[in-house]
Amino acid sequence: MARVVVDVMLKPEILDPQGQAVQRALPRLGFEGISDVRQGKRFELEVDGPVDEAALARIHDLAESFLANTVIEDFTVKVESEAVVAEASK
Amino acid sequence: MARVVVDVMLKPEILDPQGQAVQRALPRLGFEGISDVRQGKRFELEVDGPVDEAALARIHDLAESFLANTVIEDFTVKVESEAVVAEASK
Amino acid sequence: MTARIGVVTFPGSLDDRDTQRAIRLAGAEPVALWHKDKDLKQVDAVVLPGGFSYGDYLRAGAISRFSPVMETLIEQAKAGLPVLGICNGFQVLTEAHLLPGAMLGNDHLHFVCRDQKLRVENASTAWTSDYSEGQEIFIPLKNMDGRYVADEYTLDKLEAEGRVAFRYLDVNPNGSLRDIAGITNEAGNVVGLMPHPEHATEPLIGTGRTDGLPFFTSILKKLVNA
Amino acid sequence: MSRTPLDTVEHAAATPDVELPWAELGLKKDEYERIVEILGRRPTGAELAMYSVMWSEHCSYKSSKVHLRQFGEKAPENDALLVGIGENAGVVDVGQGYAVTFKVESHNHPSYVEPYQGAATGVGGIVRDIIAMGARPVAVVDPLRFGAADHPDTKRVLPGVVAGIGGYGNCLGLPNIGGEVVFDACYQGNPLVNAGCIGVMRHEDIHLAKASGAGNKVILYGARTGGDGIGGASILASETFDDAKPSKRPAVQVGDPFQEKLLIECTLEAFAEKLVVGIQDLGAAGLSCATSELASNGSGGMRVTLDDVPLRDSTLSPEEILMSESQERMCAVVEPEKVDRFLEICAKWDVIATVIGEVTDGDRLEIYWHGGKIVDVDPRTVAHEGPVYERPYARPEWQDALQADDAGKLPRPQSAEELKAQVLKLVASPNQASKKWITQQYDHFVQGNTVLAMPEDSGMIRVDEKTGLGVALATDGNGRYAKLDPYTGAQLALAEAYRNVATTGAKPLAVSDCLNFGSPEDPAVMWQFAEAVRGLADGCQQLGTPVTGGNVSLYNQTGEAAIHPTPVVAVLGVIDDVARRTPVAFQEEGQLLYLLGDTREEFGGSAWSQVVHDHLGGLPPKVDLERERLLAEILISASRDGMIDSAHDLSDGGLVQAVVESALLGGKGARLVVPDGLDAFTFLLSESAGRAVVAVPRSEEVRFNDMCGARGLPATRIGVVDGDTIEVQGEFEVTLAELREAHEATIPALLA
Ligand SMILES: Nc1ncnc2c1ncn2[C@@H]1O[C@H](COP(=O)(O)OP(=O)(O)O)[C@@H](O)[C@H]1O
Ligand SMILES: [Mg+2]
Repeated sequence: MARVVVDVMLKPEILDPQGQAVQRALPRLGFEGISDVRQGKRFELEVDGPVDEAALARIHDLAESFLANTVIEDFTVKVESEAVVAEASK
Repeated sequence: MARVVVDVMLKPEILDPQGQAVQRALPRLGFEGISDVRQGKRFELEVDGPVDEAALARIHDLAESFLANTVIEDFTVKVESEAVVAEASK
Repeated sequence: MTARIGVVTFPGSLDDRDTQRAIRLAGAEPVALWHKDKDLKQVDAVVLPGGFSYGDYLRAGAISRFSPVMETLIEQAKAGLPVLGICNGFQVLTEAHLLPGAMLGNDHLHFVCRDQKLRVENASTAWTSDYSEGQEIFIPLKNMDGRYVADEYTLDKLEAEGRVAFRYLDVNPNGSLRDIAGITNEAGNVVGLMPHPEHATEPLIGTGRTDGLPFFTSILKKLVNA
Repeated sequence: MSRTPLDTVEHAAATPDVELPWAELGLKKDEYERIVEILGRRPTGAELAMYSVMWSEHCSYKSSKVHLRQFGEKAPENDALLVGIGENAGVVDVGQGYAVTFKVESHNHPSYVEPYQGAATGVGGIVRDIIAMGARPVAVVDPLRFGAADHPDTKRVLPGVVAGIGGYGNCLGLPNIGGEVVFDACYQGNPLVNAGCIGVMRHEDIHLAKASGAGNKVILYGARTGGDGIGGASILASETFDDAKPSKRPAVQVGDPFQEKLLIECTLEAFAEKLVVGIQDLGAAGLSCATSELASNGSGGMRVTLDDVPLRDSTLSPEEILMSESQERMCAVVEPEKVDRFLEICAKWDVIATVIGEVTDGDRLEIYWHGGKIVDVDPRTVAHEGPVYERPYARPEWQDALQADDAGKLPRPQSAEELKAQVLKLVASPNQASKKWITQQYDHFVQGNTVLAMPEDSGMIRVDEKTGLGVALATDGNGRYAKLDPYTGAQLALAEAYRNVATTGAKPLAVSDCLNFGSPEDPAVMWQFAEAVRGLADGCQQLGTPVTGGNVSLYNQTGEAAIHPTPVVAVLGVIDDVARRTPVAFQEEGQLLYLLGDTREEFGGSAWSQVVHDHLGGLPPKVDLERERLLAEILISASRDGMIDSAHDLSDGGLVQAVVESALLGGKGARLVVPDGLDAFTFLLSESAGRAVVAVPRSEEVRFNDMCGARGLPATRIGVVDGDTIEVQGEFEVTLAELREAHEATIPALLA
């Protein structure tokens, strides 16, 4: 079993009220030096069977047709196991 | 300028109805073979200046005290540029 | 003499005026408090009202919790100032760790607005003494993030110490663990609940019931008799 | 990035041969030529951007204007009207020094593309219209139409739309007190998302959208301007001026209700301190609309420096800034000495506010960018003198056949058993079923003044805590009736909303509408539109309720197939003391049920014909507006004098639907007797207009009967509130439990 991650973010030109609210709060929390915050969604899918080209293509379709509305959102699909680099987990 | 990504997911023992709703919809959309879905949040922070140890430590604190509520959520902090491996972007 | 009860307005607070009205209906004096002021204007008690402060954008209550007013409030609540958090106010109190646990999105993923049946489990807090233990009441509920969660240890402790103040009856409207609708801190001065007692204070308005009024008369009596 | 020289007014005058992409911006050749004629030169890119959006169907009403004039021409004398058609919303005097403003708008197409955000920003837009009048918004309503309930796409669109309306309205703290949910296959690709809002103010607080007083400052406040919702303008920016840009910007915006809540509070605070001379919300056509409307409605001209507009995206071109439809922005005109205080209030609420220009003593709207003048126009030509079309219209040839296909000939139930089965099927059908699953996603209680909310006949809001003064609002529309006969259909919508308001005890005062139709380029659709407007204008004249404003939504069609003509009518009423309101629910056993009005065999367009026979044909029920007026007077008097304890108007689904609803809400059943001269089927299921069913306490029976008798309103005793079943004597009996299951399970089963 493998994990595929779909990240969905609002397109850059679309207003992101959530990200803005977070960013505006930062100075109050004593955080400087962060010039922009965007907030999006992360989906972790546990896939049965091999994550081959075909499986990824299907997940890409799923993301495009269901997890994201491509009118306002962009998405990326990653296989998790290979993406856990440079991670500073708690 | 660099991008740091904070991923926030519900702790495994906490019910994730959003992820479940996605999973329940999959068969209707003709998707088989996905045994679990979890939905969380992704924050993209644009950091002015270098993303060194100190900066990452501060972002870790930010995530712990603000971006996540550690009563219910876990988080990871990644520097984006190094994490864009195995990506099947649209 | 009457009591002065503060109502905090955060940006995005919605039920602040209604809460002031409910305080007035109970016979106390409402005092408007502003999130940017650390000054609590020497009020005798504080209500954190419902609403969507900061749009509830990060998590409900998460951003308000860092307002200047909360600095003073957290300090004084620990020293015994009576504080009631209604809905978004309850969420702020959990984010501020004045009450244990956390609030999550409703398990059915929808906003829910209904006349909710509750059982009063603890009638000895500053805000519930005008109820009797076991009393069943109807209070309007309206929220998106009303699912109360805490770990088993905390839940057991709350139960054992009688700190579950209100429990949902008939329907659990949001998936809260153990049907918890409201809790109190150990000292009984800080109470939070999801339903809106301020919306159940006039016979003609809303559901037409006045089951929420005792919250405000409880605190008034306590303060005046103190 | 390379950019050809700034297209200033000077540059335009010097380069008459430069071709601008007017066609891509939706302008017709003669419209473009008219712009050139008005200006005496070719427009600059920025000017073309402004004209193209302001002369669009949406902003200029170019196809509908010639018909809408009737609302003014036929307006009844009405002392209550303080501000009529032409402003952001109409304003009505409700007494005791209070004024009420209300309006309905559509956000249909965006809600199909992105249901949540489309619907959310629809609520945001109508609320800003209300604030712009000087009022505090106190409630919203949402008349909705979707495709077939069991169509898979409805499961995408409806939950998103409902969550969006709730997400935005709940977060603003506006109780949702009414609306409609109708399913019909004709709305499959064109759901209708109409949203209405009511606001309350004191008479002296009415504000208008005009910029007067040379030297006064123009302040833009609220959200930063971004690249959203500018569809066409980006073509202008990219193809003509800068090929490096993306060629299409998204036409859907994301709403920020939190920002809008702050906008409400800071605007009201500025009003309270009398800081505002004129004000306009930014909706469709954004700054183009706000600046040209403010300037053309005022006495002078206006100069604006576009560089001062706070941007979310620094790469926007001036054309895009002018056309951007970024949400949650307002524009105020403020005297220079009050600017500091205005900015202070905005800062208190963390709202960004910037002086972007000033009122001049000229009569031109001049806009500057990077030091060059890019717009120099007479604002009236942009805002008010757009093209007007007399589109051809013709009664479609299928209309006769449709009307000849009489629903009265459909097979009727042959036995009591069959009648009962059809009644159960009716109350469980998606259109007649309980909409609780939807409406419980809306906050009804916020602000603490909600006297009545759905499923009552009209929503009711207390305006004054001391006196109990209140207002009521109901919206109605029946596309099936309007398809059979648009003139009558529009009047039936009016009559139903009027009746709904009166049923709760409020006196109907004024009307707003949202007219949803197909393409005006189809003569058949244009005929439907013309007939509906004529019907509504005639009806309002007869009932004495002026149309105070509204909205037109055209092009609701997929290919050749237009939606049913769907005029949605909102009626506003006033009640002196909300303590006298009449609810729908049965209150006490033993009370007597009276049917008011006449019942005829009228089944054309009925719920029964749809649910049982999937049929649409014949004529809709007859309209008798004098009878509606009399019925309303009786309902209002009876409520004021305490003669009735509950009342419910009769509409789709007929008497049985009304009685079932009153019974389920009150948790009390009824025994019904079929009156002499009627058969049970007609009694239960006819949809004759002008009727209501009321519950009269026994002690009031004589007085109530006398009143109806004296004023000539037929009042027939049809039964009594009793037990936990609905029994139609000699026909059938069905338990409330069974009815409840049928009525309440349908929508969750389809959508949850
Ligand atoms: N169907 C209609 N009936 C009556 N008045 C209408 C109708 N459609 C538009 N109007 C009026 O025309 C004016 C312009 O409408 P609109 O462009 O929707 O206003 P806004 O610019 O405030 O959005 C408003 O006063 C509106 O009330
Ligand atoms: Mg407007």
